[in-house]
Amino acid sequence: MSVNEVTWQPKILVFACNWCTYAGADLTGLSRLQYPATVRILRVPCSGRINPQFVLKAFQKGVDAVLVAGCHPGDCHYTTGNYFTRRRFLIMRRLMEYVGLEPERLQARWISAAEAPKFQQVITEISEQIRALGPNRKLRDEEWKI
Amino acid sequence: MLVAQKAKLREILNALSEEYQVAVPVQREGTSAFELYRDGIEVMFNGNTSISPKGMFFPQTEKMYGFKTVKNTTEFVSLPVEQGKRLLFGVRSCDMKSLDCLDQVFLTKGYIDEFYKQKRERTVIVALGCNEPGETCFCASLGLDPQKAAGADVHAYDLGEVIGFEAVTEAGQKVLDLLKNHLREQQFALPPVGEFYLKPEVAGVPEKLKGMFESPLWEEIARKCLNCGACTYVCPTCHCFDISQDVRGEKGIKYRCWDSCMFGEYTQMAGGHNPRPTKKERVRNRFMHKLNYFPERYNMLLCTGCGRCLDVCPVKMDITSIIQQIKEAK
Amino acid sequence: MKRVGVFVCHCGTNIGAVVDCPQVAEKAMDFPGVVYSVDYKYMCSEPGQEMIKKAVQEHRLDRVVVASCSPRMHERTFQRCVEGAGLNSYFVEMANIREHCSWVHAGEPEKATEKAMDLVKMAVAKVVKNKPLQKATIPVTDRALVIGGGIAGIQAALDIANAGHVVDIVEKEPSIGGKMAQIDKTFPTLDCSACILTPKMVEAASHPNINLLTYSEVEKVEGFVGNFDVTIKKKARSVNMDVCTGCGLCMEKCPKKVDSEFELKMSKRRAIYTPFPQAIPNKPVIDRENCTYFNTGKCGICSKVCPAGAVDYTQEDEYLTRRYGAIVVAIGFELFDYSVIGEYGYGKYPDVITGLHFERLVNASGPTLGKIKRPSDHKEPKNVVFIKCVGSRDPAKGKSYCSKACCMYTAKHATLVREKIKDSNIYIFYMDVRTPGKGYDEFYNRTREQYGANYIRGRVSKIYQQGERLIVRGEDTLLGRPVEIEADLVVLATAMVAQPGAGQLAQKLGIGYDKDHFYTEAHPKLAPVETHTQGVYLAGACQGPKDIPESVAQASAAAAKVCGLLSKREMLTEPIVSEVNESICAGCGMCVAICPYKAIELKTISERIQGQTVERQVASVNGGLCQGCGACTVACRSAALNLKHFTDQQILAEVNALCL
Amino acid sequence: MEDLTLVLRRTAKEILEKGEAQMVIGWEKGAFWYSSTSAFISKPEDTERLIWDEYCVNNLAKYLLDYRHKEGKVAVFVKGCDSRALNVLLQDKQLKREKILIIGLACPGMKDEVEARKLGRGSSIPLYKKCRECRYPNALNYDFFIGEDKVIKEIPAQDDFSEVQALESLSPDEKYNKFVANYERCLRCYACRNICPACNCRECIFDRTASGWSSKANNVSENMFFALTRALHVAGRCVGCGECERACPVNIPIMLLNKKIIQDINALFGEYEAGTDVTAKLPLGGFEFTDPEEFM
Amino acid sequence: MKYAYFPGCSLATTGREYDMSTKEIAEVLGIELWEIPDWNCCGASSAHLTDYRLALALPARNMAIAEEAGLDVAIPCAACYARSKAVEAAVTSSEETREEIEEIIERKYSGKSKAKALLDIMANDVPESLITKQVVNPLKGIRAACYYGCLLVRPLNTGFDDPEDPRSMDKLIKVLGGETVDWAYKTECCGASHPTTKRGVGFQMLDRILANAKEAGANCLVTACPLCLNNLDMRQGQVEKAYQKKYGLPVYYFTELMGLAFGIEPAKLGLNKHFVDAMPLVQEVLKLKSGRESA
Repeated sequence: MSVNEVTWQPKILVFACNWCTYAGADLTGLSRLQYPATVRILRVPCSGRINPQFVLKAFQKGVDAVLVAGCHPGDCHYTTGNYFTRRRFLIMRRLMEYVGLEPERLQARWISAAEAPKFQQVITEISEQIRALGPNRKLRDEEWKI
Repeated sequence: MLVAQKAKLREILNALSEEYQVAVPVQREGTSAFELYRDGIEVMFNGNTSISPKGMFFPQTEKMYGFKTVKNTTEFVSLPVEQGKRLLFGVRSCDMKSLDCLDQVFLTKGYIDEFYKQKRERTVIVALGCNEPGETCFCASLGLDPQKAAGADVHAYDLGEVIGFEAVTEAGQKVLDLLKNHLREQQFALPPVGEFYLKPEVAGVPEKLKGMFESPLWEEIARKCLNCGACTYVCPTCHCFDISQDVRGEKGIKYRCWDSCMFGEYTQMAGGHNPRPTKKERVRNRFMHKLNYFPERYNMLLCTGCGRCLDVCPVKMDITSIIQQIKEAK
Repeated sequence: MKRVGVFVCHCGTNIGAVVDCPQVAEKAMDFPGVVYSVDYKYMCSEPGQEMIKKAVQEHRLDRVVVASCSPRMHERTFQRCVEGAGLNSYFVEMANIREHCSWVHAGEPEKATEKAMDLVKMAVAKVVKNKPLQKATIPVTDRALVIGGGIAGIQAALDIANAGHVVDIVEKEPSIGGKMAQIDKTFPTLDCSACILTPKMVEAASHPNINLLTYSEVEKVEGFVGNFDVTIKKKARSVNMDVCTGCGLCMEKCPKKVDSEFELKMSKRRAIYTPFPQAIPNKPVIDRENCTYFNTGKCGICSKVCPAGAVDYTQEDEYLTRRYGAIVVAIGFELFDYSVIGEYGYGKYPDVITGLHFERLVNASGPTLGKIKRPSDHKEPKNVVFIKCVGSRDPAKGKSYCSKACCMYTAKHATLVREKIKDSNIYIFYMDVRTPGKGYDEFYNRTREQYGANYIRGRVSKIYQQGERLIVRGEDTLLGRPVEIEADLVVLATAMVAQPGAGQLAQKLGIGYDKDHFYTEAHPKLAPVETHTQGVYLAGACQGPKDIPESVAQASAAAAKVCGLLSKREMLTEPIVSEVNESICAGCGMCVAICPYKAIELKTISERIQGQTVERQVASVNGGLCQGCGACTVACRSAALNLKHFTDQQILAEVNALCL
Repeated sequence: MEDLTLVLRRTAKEILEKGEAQMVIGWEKGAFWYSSTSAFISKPEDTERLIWDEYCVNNLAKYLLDYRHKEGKVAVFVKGCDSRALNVLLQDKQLKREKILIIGLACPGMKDEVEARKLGRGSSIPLYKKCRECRYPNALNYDFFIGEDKVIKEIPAQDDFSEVQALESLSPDEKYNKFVANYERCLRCYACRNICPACNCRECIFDRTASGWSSKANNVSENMFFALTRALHVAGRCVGCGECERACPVNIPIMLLNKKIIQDINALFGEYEAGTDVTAKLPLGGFEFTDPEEFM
Repeated sequence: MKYAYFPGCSLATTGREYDMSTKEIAEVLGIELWEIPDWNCCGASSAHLTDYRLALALPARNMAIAEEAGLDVAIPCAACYARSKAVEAAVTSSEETREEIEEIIERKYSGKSKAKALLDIMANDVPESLITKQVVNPLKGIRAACYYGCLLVRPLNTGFDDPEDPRSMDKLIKVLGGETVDWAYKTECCGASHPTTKRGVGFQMLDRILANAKEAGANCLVTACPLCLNNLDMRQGQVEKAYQKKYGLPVYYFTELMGLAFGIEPAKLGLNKHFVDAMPLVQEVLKLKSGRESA
């Protein structure tokens, strides 16, 4: 995907665990809480399923930001999945920042099934941050357009 | 001989740039390679580049064509091809020889590789003679003249303060004509070529290898090998490639990219069988190809004595010592 | 090439009023693999579902995408729908264009429509990579194991047995009964503990569906829900249970006296013994460590006096392996060892005792025959000090949690002292009085008002011996001044802690435990008796401090779960589990450490490598245990592990589709 | 070190003569005075080829993988860093301890061969940077040890992360430009991976284009994906032997990524030195409830 | 063994004999004590009543000087030790506090130099064999109530001994050949300044300590705190008068008893400087010894 400055809208990919954040996003809808149409949610069973490599691939292919979201520590449907997520992404976020990615572009949050306002607020916040930063070109694999 | 002060090289390259897209050897971050010339770039004169100029003709990744699927039919999309004349300055004798090898592969025996041919045909080569061989060099043992690179369009010589030029081909003559205002005629004798440290005796090796497919030597030689692709990727003659595609939704691009016979999946078949399952078979293939199969088919070694492989090998696999071992094997 | 059909739902106006559904349907035709696309008012309605089924047949669709509401709402509906159309139920994906789109972008119809297209594109990209998955069935063995023969274990076993299933109870002591057997009276009714426990013990022993394996321990647990293979070690009793009549002559004649564990070393038992008179089974065991015969080879009196010839010195530990469908863990608790607390004298004062000691001292069949006498000089105490929260609510020296039952049993002890020693004075040091429970607060108030116990809000900072008495120094925080009491007896309400072997047993069972080694329930609210290992349930205080009514209630709850499981011959397992590509797996074992369900283990496989047979280790996923979280897949560097239905390739396809 | 060469030969010879191992992996002299390379000796008389000098930088631990399914034992010489590498292979269950005979060495630090070639014979050759910073010059896990004194150098109290920190202090764009400059020239020859003891997968995802993770195409984006993925894969298992960097034919400072992760693991999850303890739990194979929380 | 030595104000005044005896035994044991140059008051209780930072900064300065010299600090006085340990804990547990304190004292203090109670050094760091070797007068006849006071082993988790039932001094006295009694007031408060300002309260506290020691069968008290000794020794007569009792319990610094056991002249240890005559028991020890020798 190439970047067109004029029509550009942030494209934010959210990896959401099925039990907390995805359900939280559902509740946001049920509560009719509005947020920018910049996010696309990808459902995984548990935040522990989110491979940091997915995030790299997403940046390569052209997203502007990634949000990794799951249950709060202690609330994981699978008991411990999110603790692994936490360790992995503590390292991952620092590594990405180290190679020059703006920290706003890779974020991780705990959002429970009940936290619709939080989901709304987080998405709104990230959208604004990314809008301010502009399109991401880092890591991007743009060679393959026809 | 036509000569110019070395200090004037910048002017010369700038002048050439008006006519050609020029590439020169450049040192960067502890490594070196051919780069497109930009005004002011410092040309590397000491020794050869770590990465050979092979990629100028046979890039590591080369797009071949695009395709598009629309409602269950596939259309081909041709991709833009770079045009215009190019000039390579500073190619050494060994790398010149490697182009000879690649020409054999890509342009002879009834098969013409259009991608290679297009690049080869639009490129003029100014070779640069070597006076002092590098520690890992052994081109002389393979019969090359380090100072006069066969096949080049222009021979350039490093004569200390000055550079000497001699046109070899018509295309070369055109280059020198272009530089008329920058060159003057002066007599110069070429300095003597320095001593080579490595002197493998290659005579008889291709023939001897014919009977050595099952030799226990291969197992021994291969023990060190890590099966990385460093040697094949820096080798100016290695030319294996893999064809692959990148598909994005309904569109995609077919491309080819370098492959290495050192990699496990190189000969992996679709069903999972691998005729070269271990490094013994892979190492054997690499040296058999260079020293036996290729000479049999094209009547020349697939090695030019550039010494890059023994320079980069993390475990110091050494083709000259392997040649020696083959010679000594019973 | 897959043939995908896309069905875009308007959900009345819920979606349709914001998202341009016909346009989404039209756009979907451009996505690779889509051969049919349509929009409709209510996809989940009968006609909507019929429409899908018809389209599958007419257009030979092999994959379906429904763009509608959240899959959490209707995934099952559409899975059944495509199943009805002859497709595998996992060949449908949903694009959530309601909760995640129309409802949250109501003011931006264009952007919402664009987003809906993206979501459909992602779903299409995923669905073409969906593989058919089948729910597998595993057989269920109709037999349950209850570990622990205290009140919780007994109750669970009785409930399961009464429902018609065979139950084995494994108890490490020679008798069932547990802690409750040591207790004198129960609060708040003050009925005799033995009077309500003993009938249950007898019932368990005589129940045709219950087998008691006393003096036995769980050695090894293998397998998974429905099929646990449990190895049980039956320790050598040295008494032939089949022959012994329980006459008790051997115990009378045995010359070797040993401190009684049951009486907390406050009286003696013999080397051949039953722990207490009402023990079940009421047949003795020989304590080989202390038996003269086993130590010196001489004596043998018990054998000589036994009329039935039941004494057998040659008995050996016996191991038996049985298959169970379900396991109830009810191993109870232990009491906090207060000898680590310096303020209370590190356990060196004989008249500082625990509540359980007190239970025995006040019990009619206890060492003092129910007369409260203090251990040091067997005098009747006049001033009795009770200290609550010894080791509880004390993160510095003990446990951070509240042990829950102590407030009530201390009140009970106070009333018992006052009833038995009329001129006694009771002082109770407390942090808070916590009495939630039926009749509990009333009981506490009676203790204060009717029985005149002095409740002092504050901690004790020091106990020391002064002459015959103990000086208890503390603080009355309500009056804001130090208090000092000359006590004859100090009773500590020590914390309930996990059994010392709880951790090891948890590891054998593959269940979780918290920092205090109490077992972790699968969900604190909604799955309080389940564990993360399917088929293993919790009852009683091994899950956390509990009093008797709570333990019994949880035991019955666990039993209900077991009955639910055992009532079926076989059970269905979720097909969304991890799988291993053995040819890639290097057997590093990273996944084994990460799996919260112990569903992965390393197994040895042999294979031909270059004409030679070699053995190597690879990970192996037990589909019965795996719950499909996928944490292992990320830990697997070579991607030998993949989670079905959420494979790397499927997720990457979604990512790629989004970025087109 | 001259004397130790003799001890080393004698040891190897004894091992082979007594049949304690089928093969001894050590070092022999390469084509140049500044190159020493791996040697695989299975005959007692060939032990004369073995040497021990300040160019024996090649980490031999990973070669053991080639012989893990072979009959009998393999003996291997290990320096401090090799020993940590070997421990990682053991931790990863890739080797059976009982099939290896480990001969520990005390390493005085290895000389930089690139510098050696540049400076020429007879001049004073600096040590490799990783050797100057080395905290474990002595083998940690061995069956027997060659050499008298174990600690033979002043050992720094801490790893040196100054280069990492210098990079961290740059702006995002500066950092990214450096990253691009480094990986633009990556050939994806996988020498770094193939020499790395922590890269011990049976089949690397980068060798399986079918896995969907990587394409064979060489461009800076894919190269960066390779670099970051490899850094994440060896996270918590990189022993800092620096062989990746030495193996790189285009001189990419690969350890800058690895050291960054080592630094962060230390700071976030407590000090951890890979390969110093075979029984240690891998940092990314577990977690603590008390791990830093910044995802709120 | 070498330590920085922080004597503190008391050892220069009311606790002279503590300082004297400490230096004497250190010499015998070959422990080098490097007195912190230009040391300042630890702040005692007044500083931390005044300002949290002041209370940390004062001892931090002493600790910083020792850290520059690369030494751990030997501290005889229990209060000085408690304050110095507090700053060590503060700077090691919070980077922020460390920076703040360093800014105030204009020196670096990372907490690398540890505050060590002299008792800890003698009981735990000095090898028992080294002490036994020096004993020429075994403390036969001494039945000591080892009195640790309130500061030496508190708070929990920072100290070197059990805060409820410390035993290090008991161990040391036994190594020296004496006996110790098990008693309940080891860590009770001596009353601190109450005996001066609120006699009723202070004397009662002292009385209970003395009574419990006596009841447990002790014939002397041993302490590691100059204030405790001051109260128990100087006020003992007043307490006896107030409660119409007779205790007659000499109070020693543990260092004095070490010196005595090592055969150092009592006057050099300051044993002649006590209010409750400390010499009779000393004489008894020496007599028992010469008795043994002549026999």
